[in-house]
Amino acid sequence: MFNRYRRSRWYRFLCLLTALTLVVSFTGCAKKESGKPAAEEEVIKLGCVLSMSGDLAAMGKKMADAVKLAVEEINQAGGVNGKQIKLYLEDDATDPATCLNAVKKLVELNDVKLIIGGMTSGGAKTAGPYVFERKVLLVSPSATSPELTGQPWREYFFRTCPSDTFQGKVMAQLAVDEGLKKAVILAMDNPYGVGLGEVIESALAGKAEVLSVIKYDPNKKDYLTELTQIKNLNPDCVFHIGYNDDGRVIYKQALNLGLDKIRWIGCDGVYGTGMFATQAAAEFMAKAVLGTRPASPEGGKYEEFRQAYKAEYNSEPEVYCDTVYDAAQLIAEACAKAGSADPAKVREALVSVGQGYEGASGTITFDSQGDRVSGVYEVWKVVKKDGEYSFERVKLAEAQ
Amino acid sequence: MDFFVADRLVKNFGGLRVLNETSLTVKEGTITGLVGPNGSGKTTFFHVVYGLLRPDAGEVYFRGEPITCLPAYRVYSKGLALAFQLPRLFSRLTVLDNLLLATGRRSGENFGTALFRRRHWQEEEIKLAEKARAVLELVELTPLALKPAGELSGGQRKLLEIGRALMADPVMLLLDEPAAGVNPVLGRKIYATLERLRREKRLTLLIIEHRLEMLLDHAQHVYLMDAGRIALAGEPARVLADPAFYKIYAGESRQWQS
Amino acid sequence: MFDTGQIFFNAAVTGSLYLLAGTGLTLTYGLSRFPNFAYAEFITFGGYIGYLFLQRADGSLPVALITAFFASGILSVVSYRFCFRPLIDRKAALIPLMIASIALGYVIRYAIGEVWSWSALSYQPVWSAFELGGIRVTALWLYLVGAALLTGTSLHFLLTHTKTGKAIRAIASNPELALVSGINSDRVILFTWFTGAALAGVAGVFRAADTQLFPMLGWDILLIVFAAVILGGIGSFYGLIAAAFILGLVENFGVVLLQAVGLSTEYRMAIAFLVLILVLIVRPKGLAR
Amino acid sequence: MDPLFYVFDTLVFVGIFALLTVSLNLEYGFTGLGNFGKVAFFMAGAYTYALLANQQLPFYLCLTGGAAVAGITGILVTFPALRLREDYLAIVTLSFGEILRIIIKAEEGIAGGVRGIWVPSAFAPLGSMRSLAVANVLLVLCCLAAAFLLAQLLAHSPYGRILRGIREDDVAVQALGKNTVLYKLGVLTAGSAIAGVAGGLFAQYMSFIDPYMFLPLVTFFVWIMLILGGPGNNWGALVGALLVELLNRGTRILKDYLTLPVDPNNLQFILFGLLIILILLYRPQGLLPEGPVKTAARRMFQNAPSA
Repeated sequence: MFNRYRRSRWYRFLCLLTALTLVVSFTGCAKKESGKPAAEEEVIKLGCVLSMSGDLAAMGKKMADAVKLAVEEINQAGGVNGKQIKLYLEDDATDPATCLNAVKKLVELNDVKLIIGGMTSGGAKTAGPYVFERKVLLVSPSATSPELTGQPWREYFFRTCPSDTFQGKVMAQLAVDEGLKKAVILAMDNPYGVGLGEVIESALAGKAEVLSVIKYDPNKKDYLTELTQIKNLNPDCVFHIGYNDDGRVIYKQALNLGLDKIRWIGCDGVYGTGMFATQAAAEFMAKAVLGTRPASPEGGKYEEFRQAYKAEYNSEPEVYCDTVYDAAQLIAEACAKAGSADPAKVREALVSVGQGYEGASGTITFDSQGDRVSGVYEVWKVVKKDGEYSFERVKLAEAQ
Repeated sequence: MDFFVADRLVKNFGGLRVLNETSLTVKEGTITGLVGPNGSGKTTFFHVVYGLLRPDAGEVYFRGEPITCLPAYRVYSKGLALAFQLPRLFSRLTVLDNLLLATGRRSGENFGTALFRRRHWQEEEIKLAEKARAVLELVELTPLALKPAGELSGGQRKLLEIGRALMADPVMLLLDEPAAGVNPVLGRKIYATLERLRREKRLTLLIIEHRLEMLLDHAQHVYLMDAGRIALAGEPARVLADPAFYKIYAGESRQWQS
Repeated sequence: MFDTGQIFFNAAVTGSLYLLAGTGLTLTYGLSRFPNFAYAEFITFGGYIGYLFLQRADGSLPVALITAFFASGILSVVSYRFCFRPLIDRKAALIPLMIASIALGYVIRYAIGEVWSWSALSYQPVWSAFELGGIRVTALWLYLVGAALLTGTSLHFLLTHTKTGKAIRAIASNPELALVSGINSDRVILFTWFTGAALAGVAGVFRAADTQLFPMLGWDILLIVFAAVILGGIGSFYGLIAAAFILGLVENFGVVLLQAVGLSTEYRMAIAFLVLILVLIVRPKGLAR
Repeated sequence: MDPLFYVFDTLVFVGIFALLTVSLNLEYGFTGLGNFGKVAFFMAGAYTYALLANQQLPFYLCLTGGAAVAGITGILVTFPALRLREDYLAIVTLSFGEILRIIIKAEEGIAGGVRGIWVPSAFAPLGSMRSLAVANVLLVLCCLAAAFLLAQLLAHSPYGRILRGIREDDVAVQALGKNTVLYKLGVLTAGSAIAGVAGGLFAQYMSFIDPYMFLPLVTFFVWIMLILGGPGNNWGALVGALLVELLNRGTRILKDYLTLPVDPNNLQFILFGLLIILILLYRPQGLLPEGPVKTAARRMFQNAPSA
């Protein structure tokens, strides 16, 4: 009796296993045979891997909206060489491992060869070597880590966000110009924050004293203790590297602690009218914050993009919405120029399209390995006019 | 020194003194009874002796060795075994596994031997299974050997609990109301079996019992416990005849007349 | 260089939040005997309900607090009735109950994410700061400390002077006895689940008002609240009061200390956990017992 | 496009998660220990592998190192909590997972902090992508087979019987002369070591790791796998890992063909959560229920029920 029971369980298990294996292999094979010839003629497949869940989900969803906007605009304008763009949106759960998984799925199952993604530098590091092997084009809108420069697998990896190196120098120069001698660096603890913080620290060497480098958890969303500490240190200026999400909280709490008498220097991460969603943060920015971001012609494409985004989604674009929008537009233009969606040809075309390209995120020029060369930065401030807050350009600055 | 000595054990629960300098001795190869009204501290005494609770004061000696404050598994390895009042069976394991778990030190019970001495412990397992079969016969659970212990009735659970205590061939057995919840015929049979074990294997037994008449035939010595103290001690018949005995049990006299 | 008064005040603010968030957790932990990880979502849910009233600058904080109070309470009662109660009736062990609470937490969290999106939201009213005896305070922080004081006193009264409160303590210390002695434990348990989670909802509104609103809001403070609950002794409200403020102090002074020795302030979380682990080793029953 | 690569990739992940599930099954399924910090030991293994591999050590030594470090971490972390109530172990392990992640993030000197660390591939000399993929699948499956065999041998031995006894009634096992703390420690060490191997394999396969890969979510997924498959059944652990990973990837594939009114990611987590609650309510034993302890003694009783 027990033996029979045992065997039947075994059989059920084996059947289940076989069935599953068959299903998996069939879905794979079926698509390989049927999907290919007809579909590829009609559309250009564009993959997009962003955080739809996880820590950066809020940012990722806004970026996804920006990509959708770009694709819609391109398709409404007649597509690329008469072909419509079909967008495949995947989630990376803010986890580099999931990011690679999503890229693999796009490449191996959906036959996508042009991908926007690697939202974090970690994601870019896991997906980069793989797309190099598979000769698939990957354009990251937000992997800013300087470490990505000079990797051996860079051939098929581009980024529309500038590496942090330049911006850090511009930020440091701002403090030096104002004659501020005692600085605190308040950086979010992720590759972006830590990397930019280090650049600033080394750029300040000999010109101003760095009292302390405070790394904070971007997900904690309560920074009273850190800010109180800054108050105790009594610096002349605070370099703040963060995103909109945590920036709003920090500025609001900084206002509460009366830190608005100190000069704050922000970065591109806290640029964007999304910051004004919190009244107190807007008030604080108008009082104390000066910031930098990659320069674009004044009033130009960023404003255009912002209006379109707002019209479509009834909310303000935030950080990296512009770079991801540019990534989609650049790929489309490169496809048009190459006259094909073959990644090798698109790659070639992308290098030449990306020379002085006027995008929403400023002027984009790629260097030989696909990093953005952008020596010119805008210094911005926030002004209040008739009860409405807005960003205003102070000047342009060049990184040395 | 006596075979088993508990010397002035004290145990407090919060403000309540459950054991108040309880002392008793047990001679080797005898059956000793421990009686007393509900809440007089008998079960607590067992748990303290067995290392499941830590005494606040006092000593326990077994075969001349102090075993006070030793953890339960060390007490067990000295040759003492305990059968709980409310059976604590492994309800998702079979009756057989419940017994096989209760053997003394054996092969296959640690990481290395379980993996690398398979043949050795499998052979041992068969020997132990034979022994388990004998114990099952004794407690009349043979047909249920492969059933999960959780499916047993109350009386059967009690029997398995005793059977488990017997599996390891202990030198001394602490039994907490072995015949409670079992029908009288079986109860007598249990006592007969215990008596036989005492004679044949020189097993020493310390038994908590409510029904003194059970002990009358078998026990050589009885301690009467009241409010954490030993109030009376002696041969069962003498204790039963003592007027103090009825005074202590006044509240529960009906139970004792049946 | 070392503003002690400010740090003490900040500690009181942090501690008040932990107290509000932890009250229900410790009481239901004591009553139903499992740590309910879905509590994080009761906090978050309160915050989002508060958003309905505070998305405009003229929104009323008291209305938001009261609605969040009832909304989180009801969510908790519903989750008890349809998830935990059936499990307890089926004699589920402790760990399956914990797993169920984590799973329920995911359900609620992602449902919130679906309804309100994963983007961070902000309450619009501004509670501006002013100086009070050399300490920067905002009206919101004062309300928060006030709410914690109010909770403390009213719960003290409830637990010592009312039948329900005595029943809560009785069941927490001995469920079988309470059942025998005729306490209607089901009603008492439902009451506790409601009140506790309702306070968590209030905590959610304060937390969201002080920082901002997003679906992970509750989860991000849950482990520290757990630390407070265990530090205080599970089921002990008075222990929790002490533990919440101790953790508030440890966190706020800890950050100063971390700065002084040059470590990342991310260790702030680690400090709370370290306290937790030390307590478990040295005094596992917590402060109160 | 080459779906075979995707199948291989799936197999590798199923294998890694199956290792974790088998190790959790040893701890929870058999011994009843709620380890809610599985990801911590996974992480310890992964980082040890990464650090050792960067010292040019061969992969088998790195894997062993990962297992050893994770195992020792397991002892250190769980020992204080073991004598306490079972829910404390859960909270301590959960907290430890977060502490470890914070340390790795904050201390850049150890392994790159938030920037992560590169891990050299074990099979780089093989060259072609296809042979690399096959080698990875084989390595993972070999490790899984070994761990599974270990778990299965332990489960059906006197050792496993004691583990199950501890799960049912810790005090009774002590009263029967077994040092339960030692057993629990042994199991947690073995479980953590297996999780460490899984971590090492993961690091090797990803060729880059950073702290964002080791969120508490990983632990939750392992629990889903075990609860679904059947705690106390090693085959159940395998089936659970397979099903959940396929489900995970399946929803990703499925959403290309379905347009839903709700966000598929939100929906997926809501469904996973409901699934777990329903399983706990209506089929707490999981898909494959726990079987008996199979030893010579049992066979003897089966063949001759009453001699």
